[in-house]
Amino acid sequence: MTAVEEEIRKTTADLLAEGKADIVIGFAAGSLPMRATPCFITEPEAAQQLVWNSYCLNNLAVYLPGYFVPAPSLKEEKPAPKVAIVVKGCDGRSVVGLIKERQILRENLIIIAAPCEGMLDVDITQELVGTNEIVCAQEKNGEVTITDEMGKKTKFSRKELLAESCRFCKHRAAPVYDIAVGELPQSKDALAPDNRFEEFLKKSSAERWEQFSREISKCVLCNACRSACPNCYCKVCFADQTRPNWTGSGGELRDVISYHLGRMFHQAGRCVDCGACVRACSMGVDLRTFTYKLVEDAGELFDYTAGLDLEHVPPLMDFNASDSDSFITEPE
Amino acid sequence: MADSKIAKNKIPELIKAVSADYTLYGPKAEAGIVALGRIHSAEELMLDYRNSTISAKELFLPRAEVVYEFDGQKFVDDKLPDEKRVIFGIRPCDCRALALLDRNFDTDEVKDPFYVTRRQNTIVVALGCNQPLSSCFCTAVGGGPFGQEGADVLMGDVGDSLLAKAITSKGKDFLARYGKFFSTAGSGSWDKQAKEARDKMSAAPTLIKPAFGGSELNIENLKSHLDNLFEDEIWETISCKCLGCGACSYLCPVCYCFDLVDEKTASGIKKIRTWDCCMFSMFTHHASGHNPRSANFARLRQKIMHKFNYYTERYGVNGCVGCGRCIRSCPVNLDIRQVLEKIAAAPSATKEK
Amino acid sequence: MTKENEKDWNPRIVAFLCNWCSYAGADLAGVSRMQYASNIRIIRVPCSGRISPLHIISALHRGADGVLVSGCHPGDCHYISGNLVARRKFNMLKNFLEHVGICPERVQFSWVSAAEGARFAALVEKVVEGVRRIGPSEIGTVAVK
Amino acid sequence: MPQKKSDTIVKNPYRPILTTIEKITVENEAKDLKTFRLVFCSDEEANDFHFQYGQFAELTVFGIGECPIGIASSPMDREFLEFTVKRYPDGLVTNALHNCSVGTRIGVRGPLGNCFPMEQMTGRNVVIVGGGFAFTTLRSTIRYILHEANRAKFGNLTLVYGARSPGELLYKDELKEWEAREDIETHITVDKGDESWTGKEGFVPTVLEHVAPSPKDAIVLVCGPPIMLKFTLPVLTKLGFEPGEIITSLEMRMKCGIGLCGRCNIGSKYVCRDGPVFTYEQLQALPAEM
Repeated sequence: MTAVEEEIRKTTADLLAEGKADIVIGFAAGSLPMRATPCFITEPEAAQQLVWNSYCLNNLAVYLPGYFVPAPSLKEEKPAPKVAIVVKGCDGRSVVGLIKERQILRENLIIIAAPCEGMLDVDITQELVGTNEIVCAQEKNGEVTITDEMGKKTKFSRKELLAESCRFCKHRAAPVYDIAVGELPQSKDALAPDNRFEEFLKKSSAERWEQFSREISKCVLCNACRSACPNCYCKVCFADQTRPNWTGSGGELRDVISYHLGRMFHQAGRCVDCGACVRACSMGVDLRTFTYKLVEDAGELFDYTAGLDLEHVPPLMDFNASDSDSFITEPE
Repeated sequence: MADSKIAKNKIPELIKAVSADYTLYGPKAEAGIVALGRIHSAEELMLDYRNSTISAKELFLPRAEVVYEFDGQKFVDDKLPDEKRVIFGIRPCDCRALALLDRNFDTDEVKDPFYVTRRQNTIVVALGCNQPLSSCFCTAVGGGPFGQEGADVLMGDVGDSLLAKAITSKGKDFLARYGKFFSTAGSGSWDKQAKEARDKMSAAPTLIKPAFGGSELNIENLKSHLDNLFEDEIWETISCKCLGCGACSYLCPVCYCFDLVDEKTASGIKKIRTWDCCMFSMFTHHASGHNPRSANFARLRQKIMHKFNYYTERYGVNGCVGCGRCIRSCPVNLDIRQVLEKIAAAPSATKEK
Repeated sequence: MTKENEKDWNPRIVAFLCNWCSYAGADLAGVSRMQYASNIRIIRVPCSGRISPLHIISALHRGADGVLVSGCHPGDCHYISGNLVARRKFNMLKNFLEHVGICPERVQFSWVSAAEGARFAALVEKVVEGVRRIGPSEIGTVAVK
Repeated sequence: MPQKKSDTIVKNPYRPILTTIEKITVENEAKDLKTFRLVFCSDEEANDFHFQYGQFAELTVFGIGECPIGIASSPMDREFLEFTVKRYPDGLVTNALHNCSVGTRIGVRGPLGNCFPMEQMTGRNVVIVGGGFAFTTLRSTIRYILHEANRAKFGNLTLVYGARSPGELLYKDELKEWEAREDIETHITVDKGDESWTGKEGFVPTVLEHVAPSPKDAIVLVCGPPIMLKFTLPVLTKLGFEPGEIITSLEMRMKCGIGLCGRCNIGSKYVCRDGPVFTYEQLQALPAEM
């Protein structure tokens, strides 16, 4: 057990024992190698289940709105619970976004910021390892030793196994928090960026469309991307509406494309690039190449990075008389 | 009956011959996803796959299919699928799933003509699992890595060749028809192979022991446990981390729930059957706004109950084949084996009603 | 769409026009007997701020080959700032659609006032010409898997 | 269970038969309840369509969708089918149906589900308790029993029917007709009357308790909103009706209507195939998920 893990457990146990929090959301050990799983602690003794390792990939902020929206069947008014949540940089930024969008109550939240050096992605690792299943991963000094089911050990540098969104991440520490455990990373340098996004930008319009529609054609409409995204808290998603029916029955590729265009664009100016949607996808649809454009544009057009502070108004909730008109078609 | 054997270097010829008579489907990798897709040549066929990302149910219950068309005045003739197919190399868990689906779609009272026709027109050639994954648990739910249920032919990989035995008369005809590619090998070592695979499976979970508290998953009394648990608070505990997406259901080879929707076309309308999922909040949403399963825990309960209680009650067998896809695909690592274990251990599970 | 019938092809373009400026501009173009391409199907909306990105995506999904959105000039909005809020949305949407490979000519945005009948006619000509050049909609013609 | 392999392919169970709207009756003051009289487009299909009271059908508004609606006409009405449909603001199909005019093509898939227990009812007294617009299949039953060819097969027929206000009562002309008849004891009540209302006022359970039909050799059919059922069932129990003699009909979101699509289950029972008619005894054994 690492020192950070110990501190998280102690903090959790204290918060619950002192009645400062009703529930603490963190991670527990997963049932599969290189996985951790979200965990909900309500008793101080149960804090021992919590872990903090390189597999805490889920964006836990996704669970928060549920605590502040009463379930439709609950008629009686209950006071909103005090929720503590263990966050990485991306979760923390999502939390900030949700506060700004008034989905959760800041005063009912205890944000526990934990250090993140980028999380490791089991699917990326498995692909590097080959067909033999990973059974164990051990990490030491930026090196990861993977043991497969045949007992074969392979060494990787940590950077090789990073989840895609983690490679680009420049905000690994939560910007707003109440308690910090361990030493939060200060560096704003991306860990292992590659130029895949730039490569995509170089493609022609037709090539981009070809790649986009090919990616989307893998989608089976299980909605995992939507469910894993903290920003997808709409009570009824546009894709589920029947009057009007925005996206058709889902029977044709154009239906699926419309769904994804609509869902992705709804993240405009809100997406924190946590990669939850991409990792949730069982069919390996690469959504990030497309959502990343929204992150870039929010920065370039409106000088806005989602979830960094509680003050700045998200770009699409605001306007300025001097905003650019450059995209406007002039008839002459 | 003596088993047949085909040398692996003969497979391309077999594929060619079968392709001339049937539309051939088999495991192939495309854009990082392994699925049972159209096979045009032996190079595409990926027989050393572990299991397909998406299950074989797609081939019998497509994600979307037109069940009728109407031009405003009359119905356009219903087209039943007429493709004669061979699925080559499907895993025994997915085969067994077909046998489970038959119980819903091919009953005495109701038959789904689209499903039934596809089943009739398809020869299922299964390939036993020499190397089950650690997330596989077919043996715990009544199947096995060399299970035969739902298959017409079962094959086993024995290094440089594939053993094959006919399970059904359809399978017998298949092996007879392509007999020239097979040699008669006497009796194969099926039992030994199956045992080895099973041993591997029971060994595999030791690597992830925390999931099972050191013992193998036992679902013997699950149905009666679940009878007692409908009102239990266990569902709220279990469903805490569930995101309510449909990944588990859509990848499950047995989950068959569907929706029927109308779509306007240039010349009329078509009725389309699409996959649906009990985990979606709109699934049971009434027009009046009432929803009998408005909370996420109720939907997860429905999913578990449907598979391990209602299915068992209606059809005498639980609706899970242990392929492990739901475990591998769950974005939050909500492991169904752990769920079943918690159910088995719930204090009120064994109380007298 | 095959090459042979390309020349017979007439693009269908959905135009979302705000009630106070652009629709009146279109009206003026009409009563002034200005000629412009008849490929436009106008949907009148209260304000360009009313237009959700979903309207635009849905129009393409349902078979439109092009979409034109037009509102009052910035500063002239009947509701003071509807078009300014919309502008940010439109800017990001246009960039995003281009990013995924939808031709820039497919979805266009403009400002037309009630007095600018000629501007409206010229705008329509330009949009229709642009859509004609790039051909049928990507979404509408995407191959079924 | 042994598996049955089908040898022959049956007809497409998803394909409706064609009917045309012949008549639309607005039933209530709020105008959100309309009765649609549908006539078959083909004689052959008309002759083949046999149903029992209590069954339902899936109505298709082509291009919009399908919804399950109880059959309100009597099995004795061979020339047409009637369906009374409530329009819900969020209901895709019910809205579309309400916007239909006479002459519109409507698809009908059915009859579906089970029916009120005919054998159990034959030769016995029948008590019918209805509330609001959940009166449609009960009306079918009453029309069937009152038909001259059938009336002798049943004992006394007692009806307790209530609605929120006089304007919300369904089938007003028929109610008047029944009140005038000798072979049906009719008790109509409204929660709150208006100036012109001269009938009973009060909730259905209260009126039922007052009417106090005897449970002896009797069976009771009760349909109404959940709140009415909640208060009516204890009254029936108090009056001495056995749970097996109390019959009700459920509704649930449905798609296929034939037990395949996995949507409308309560426990292991599909409302579309095993229901919609259940006895109170059966309901008590099902999980509370309605």
